Amino acid sequence: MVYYISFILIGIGIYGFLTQKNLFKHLISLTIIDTAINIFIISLGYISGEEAPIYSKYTPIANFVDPLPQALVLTAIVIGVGILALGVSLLIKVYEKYGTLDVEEIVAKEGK
Amino acid sequence: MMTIIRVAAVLLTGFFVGLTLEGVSRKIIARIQRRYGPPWYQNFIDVFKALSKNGITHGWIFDFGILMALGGVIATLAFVPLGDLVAFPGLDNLFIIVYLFAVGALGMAMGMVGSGNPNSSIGVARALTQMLGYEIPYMISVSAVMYYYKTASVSELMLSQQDSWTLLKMPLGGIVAFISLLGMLGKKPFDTPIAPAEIASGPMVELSAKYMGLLMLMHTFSIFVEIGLFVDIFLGISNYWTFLIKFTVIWILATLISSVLPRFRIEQVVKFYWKVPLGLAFLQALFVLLGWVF
Amino acid sequence: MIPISYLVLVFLFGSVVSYLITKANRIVGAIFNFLLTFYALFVLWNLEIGHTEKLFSILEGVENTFKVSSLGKYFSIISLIVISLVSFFIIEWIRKKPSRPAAFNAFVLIMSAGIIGVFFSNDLLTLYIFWEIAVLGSFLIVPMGKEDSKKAAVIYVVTSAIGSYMYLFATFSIYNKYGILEFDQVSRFLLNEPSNLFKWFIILFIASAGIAKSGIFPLHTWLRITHGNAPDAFSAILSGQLVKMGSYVLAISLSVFPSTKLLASFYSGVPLLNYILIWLGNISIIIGTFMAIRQNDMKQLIAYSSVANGGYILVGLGVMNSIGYAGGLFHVFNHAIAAAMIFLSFAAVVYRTGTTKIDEMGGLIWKMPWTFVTYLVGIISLAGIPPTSGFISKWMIFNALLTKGMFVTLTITFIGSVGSFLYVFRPLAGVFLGQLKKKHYEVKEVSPVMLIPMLVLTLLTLFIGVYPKPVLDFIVSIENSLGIKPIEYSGTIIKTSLGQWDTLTVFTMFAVGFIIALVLYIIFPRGKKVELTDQYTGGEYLFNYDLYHYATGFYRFLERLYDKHPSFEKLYGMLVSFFKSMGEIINELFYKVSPSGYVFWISIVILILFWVRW
Amino acid sequence: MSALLIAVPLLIAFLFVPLKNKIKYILPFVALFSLILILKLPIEQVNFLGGWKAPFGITLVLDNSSYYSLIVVNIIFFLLSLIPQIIEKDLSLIFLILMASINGLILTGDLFNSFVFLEITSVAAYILSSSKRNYYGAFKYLILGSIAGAFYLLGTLYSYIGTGSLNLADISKNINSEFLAVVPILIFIGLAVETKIFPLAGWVPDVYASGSALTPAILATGVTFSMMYLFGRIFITVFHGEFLNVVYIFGLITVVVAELSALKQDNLLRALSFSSIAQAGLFLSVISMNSYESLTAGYFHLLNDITAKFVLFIIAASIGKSFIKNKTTGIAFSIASFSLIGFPLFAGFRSKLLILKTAFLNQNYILPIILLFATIIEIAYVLRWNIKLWYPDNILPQEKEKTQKLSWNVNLILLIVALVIIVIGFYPDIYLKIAQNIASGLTNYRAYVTNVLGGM
Repeated sequence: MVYYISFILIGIGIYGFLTQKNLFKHLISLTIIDTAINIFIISLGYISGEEAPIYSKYTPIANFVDPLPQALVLTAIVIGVGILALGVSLLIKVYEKYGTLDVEEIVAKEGK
Repeated sequence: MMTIIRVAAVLLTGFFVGLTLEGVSRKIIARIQRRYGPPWYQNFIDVFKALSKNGITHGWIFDFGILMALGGVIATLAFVPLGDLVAFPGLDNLFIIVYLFAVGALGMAMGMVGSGNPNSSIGVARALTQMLGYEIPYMISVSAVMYYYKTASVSELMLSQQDSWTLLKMPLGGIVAFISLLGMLGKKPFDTPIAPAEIASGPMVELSAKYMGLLMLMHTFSIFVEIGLFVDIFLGISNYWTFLIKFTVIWILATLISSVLPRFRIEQVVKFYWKVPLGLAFLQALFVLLGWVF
Repeated sequence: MIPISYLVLVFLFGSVVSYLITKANRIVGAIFNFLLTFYALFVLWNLEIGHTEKLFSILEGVENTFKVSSLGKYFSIISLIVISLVSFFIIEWIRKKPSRPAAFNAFVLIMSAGIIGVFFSNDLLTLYIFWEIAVLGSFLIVPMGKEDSKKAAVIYVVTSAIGSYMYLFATFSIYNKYGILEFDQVSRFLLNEPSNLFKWFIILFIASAGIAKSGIFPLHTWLRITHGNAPDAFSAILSGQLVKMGSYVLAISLSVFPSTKLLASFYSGVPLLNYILIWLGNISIIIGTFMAIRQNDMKQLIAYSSVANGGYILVGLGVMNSIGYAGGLFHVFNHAIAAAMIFLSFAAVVYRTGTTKIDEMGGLIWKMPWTFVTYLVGIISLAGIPPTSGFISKWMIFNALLTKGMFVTLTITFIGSVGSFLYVFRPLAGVFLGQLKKKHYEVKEVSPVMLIPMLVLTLLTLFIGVYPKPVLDFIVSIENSLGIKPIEYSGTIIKTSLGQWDTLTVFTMFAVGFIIALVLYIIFPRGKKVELTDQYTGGEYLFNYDLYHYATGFYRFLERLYDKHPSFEKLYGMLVSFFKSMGEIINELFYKVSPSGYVFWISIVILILFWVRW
Repeated sequence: MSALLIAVPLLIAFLFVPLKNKIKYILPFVALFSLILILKLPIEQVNFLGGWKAPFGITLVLDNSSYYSLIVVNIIFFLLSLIPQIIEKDLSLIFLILMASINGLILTGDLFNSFVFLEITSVAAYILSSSKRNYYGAFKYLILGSIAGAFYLLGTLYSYIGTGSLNLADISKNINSEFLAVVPILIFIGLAVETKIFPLAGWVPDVYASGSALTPAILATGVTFSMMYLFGRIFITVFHGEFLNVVYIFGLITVVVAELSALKQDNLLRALSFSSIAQAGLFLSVISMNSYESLTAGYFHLLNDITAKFVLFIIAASIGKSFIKNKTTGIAFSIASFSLIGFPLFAGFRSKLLILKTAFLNQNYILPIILLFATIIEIAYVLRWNIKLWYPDNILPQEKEKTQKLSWNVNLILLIVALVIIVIGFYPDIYLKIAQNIASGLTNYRAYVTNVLGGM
């Protein structure tokens, strides 16, 4: 079921890219896609009805969900945040330079 | 030594017969136009009178051009066989004659344009254009003959016609060559280059006295070369005397035709030559290739 | 004996030396260039046929070598004659002309190194390498000319590249199939090749390099703009020499790979492939002739005539019988010399007047008589009129076509021949004859340094026209080495199955005729010399003699007949702008879009990929 | 030991954050250090980080191919660090980070690790490309790059699901057809942005043509080379050449499309960036023939290309409208452009020959045709630019005054590189050896697997 959520989210992200003209909204769409993929990754590692992959005396061995995707997702999230921060700071610079975040206006100003 | 005598004989024949026939043709044209006309020897008088006068010149290229023209044509004439009178046996290659002929033409053109008169430049431009018109069908029809007899030597072409004349074997080629001949001679309807009423006799506009005389000689010799080639190639075997008879006939025929026709415009000349005669020449060449020769 | 590879190296390093010398003193640099090229001519003249040198090995199994063949020696000597004489001309010319004399001199030497390499290459790859070096050297010189020359250089290189890449493609096909690239081995393998298609492909693609270089239709368009805009003296090398490199490759593709033995006869002993090439030559003759008649720029006019003459060479080579092949080779010599003469005389004219437009000049004969003489003899040779050497080759080609019964091709060669009278006369009348313009009253003849090479070429073409034995000897040895029946000649008499002619007799007779005319001229009274402006004007008073010069639209009445001709130059222009607009569309669609566009394309690619995979 | 290649630049970068202005002068030493370090390292060495054996731990693999790739990349970094003029002062840090991440990218033997390094490289590249106030271009690059990164991550995950491992060698050993249906597509899209495949290379012209010399000089050379190495490593070594037929087609399309686009450009840097795209496409389609010879030819060509592009981009970005005041620079530029279009005597000619030979050997006749066609177009615009710069028309005197002479160290380095191009044209053995080693390392996946996983 979680697959579908991530697919829908990717769809929303792409829809956002295709329809919006504001660069900030593009960045948001990017984040949505990122999140969707992260969700998807976690859903892959999840085995229904299994335990969390925490090794303790309460959990029987070999009934864990796969811990690796979760570890990977953690890294991916960190990277995603980094990129988001970079993107936003670039957008600030873009705004300083062009005075707008609208794609068409930027293109018009670049052409000048 | 024999060669020198033969060359001299050819040149003298060209001089006397050519000038005489020119006079005769003036007489004929006059008669057609219901005039009395000058005597047959009028052209001898003209040439000598012109040569003996003091004229004007436009500088060395003007003189040089005329010399080159006359020299070139004399050289060309020496290679043309007059019946059995062949100055250089075996060396009378048709291509040589045709291209050596161009030396004279080039010399004349250069000298005349060197006079600086635009009328002569226009005339020369027209003459060259006309050459582009008539030369191509002529060369094709003659090439068909050469291909058929497998030789390019004019005297051998003449001697190959034992059974019948080339004109009868290849009538189309003969007709084409004759039409082209009219263009070469600069006779009406192909006298656009000199067109007296339009461009004041074209190339000759600045000529006077000696220069005129030399050029008249050149003209006579060129006529001799042009008609002589036609007679040799198309009108069967002939000795010196029959050659002259055939020559006279063709000359008078050309005069008669030209005296009743108006003048083409220059682009009409090219168009005409590249339509009818060129087509016929190709047809003739095709017949020769297929072996359909009478 | 000095090996060729050293010669090539001397030229390559000499280019650096020449650059430095010219930086210091341009005239000394030009003299250095002349000495080097003249020395090279001397070395090449003394080369023995069959001399082989190892160079390097780029592809395994192929030893890249130089080998002196008769064909290569013939072409290289012609080339070096042209280059060394033009270099001599440059000694004076360089004082005023190219914007970068040092680079000019250096590149001439680089180009010469390439040229020497091309003619002695023993395999396809070596030929390609030196070919490109020659292109590199020459292309760098072209933009030193007039303002259009920058565009011209690019067009030149691109056209050349089209040809040479087709050549390279064929080269690698051969290498891939047989593992060898030496000419004689390739021809041996080709003889045993069962596939006709492959043979066709090889010969056509190899020939295409020559087609591009010698300006054969459909790759003829570069000649006009390049020859017309290159530095004036360099045009002489371009037309007199570089174009002949193309003829060399054509000769190789048709004769070293024996096309008549490889392919079945199509029409009287000529294979269909040769026939197609002959037809390309025919179209070139037509285009070259009729376009040359139209030109008002004298250099462009002769550039088009180079197209036509390239066509002649191809027709002659394509017939591939004894006399036709000899005619083609002889025409290489004639056109090289004649084009060099004509372009040098133009360079002299431009050196003095600064223009190439025919109707801006006139009457220069009074100021530059020797230049005029060079031009006159040049055009007589170009138009193929005896007693110059130009006639010999035309006569051979006519003979060959006539024996084969190729009447259409014959017609076209006649058109080209008669048409050449028309177009060579246009600069003669417009530039040298007629009324002298007021602005050219002060023009002087060029200095002896420029005249000497011009007159040497003039004498050379007259000499060979009367006594063609040196060239014919070469041609016979080439034909012997290629297994073609050599042409027959004895002394000055050249023989074919259609008859013979004697160059000496023709010359003597011409001289006799001229003397007769001269005697007549002398014995009759002298004419009075009048000014050129003293003209018959139909009674009008003339106030502007500049206008009394018939040069603009010289053949307008004839041009009118084909004003609406299809133009390949425009077609290629359209093709280029099509490519450019395609690039623009792609650029707009894929590269200039906003992030939305990128995401759109990513989605499309993903969809396509998944659709293809599943 | 090989971990130092990653650690040292990173460490120095973080240590010198307070001394941002001085870091410029340390760059050459760092680059030189890593270069010497690489040369000292033994080949065929696998470094298991933290002592965890593959396939469980993170491995750094130094085999033939990664060894020589590292040398190439670090030489580029070294050369660039010697031209401090073109490195804006804030970017020195990024330069170090980029160096670390690229070293990591080449060394790593782990798919997820490569994702991380890929992202770090990308981030560094985004920042680099924002120089000269080119923020919009950098943002576009960021969007494309991050989406591609997401796909790369997905691919990584799918291969983990399919094979149960993230170790490249382990994946290579366990690949199965089911997994091969999806993963290559995802990875391909992930790498396509960085390897400049049409139509995902929209960012390239904007970023390369920002006017900064450093951005294209590093992105088109070092970064491109490492990406191409990664591409080869994943698609050749790990996937055994699966999916390469698709890459081949995309590569060819890229060549044609990019060359056509370049024809119209009226900005030299943009034209060169399209040429860079085209060469990348050509490289990908060449290596797609997937043989030792084709890989050799491909990497050899890539080496020539980046050598030429190094010179071209730096000169194009720093020169004015003509070479009037910078003749030596002009000569270097011309040599590089002749090499780019493959004139004989120059390095590019050798690679052209090699590619043609390989293509014909594989009975592939389309690639040569496309190559030659593309070269013709390339000749047209590259030489047009050469002529334009050498023979400028109507340069105003004050403009002439304004053009500055490049300083001696730039000229020296450019000339040295140009000299290398000529030397390679005559003796291609140096580059050829590098290319052969990379090719043998990539194609010989069995050796790679045994090397990493031990004799199994």
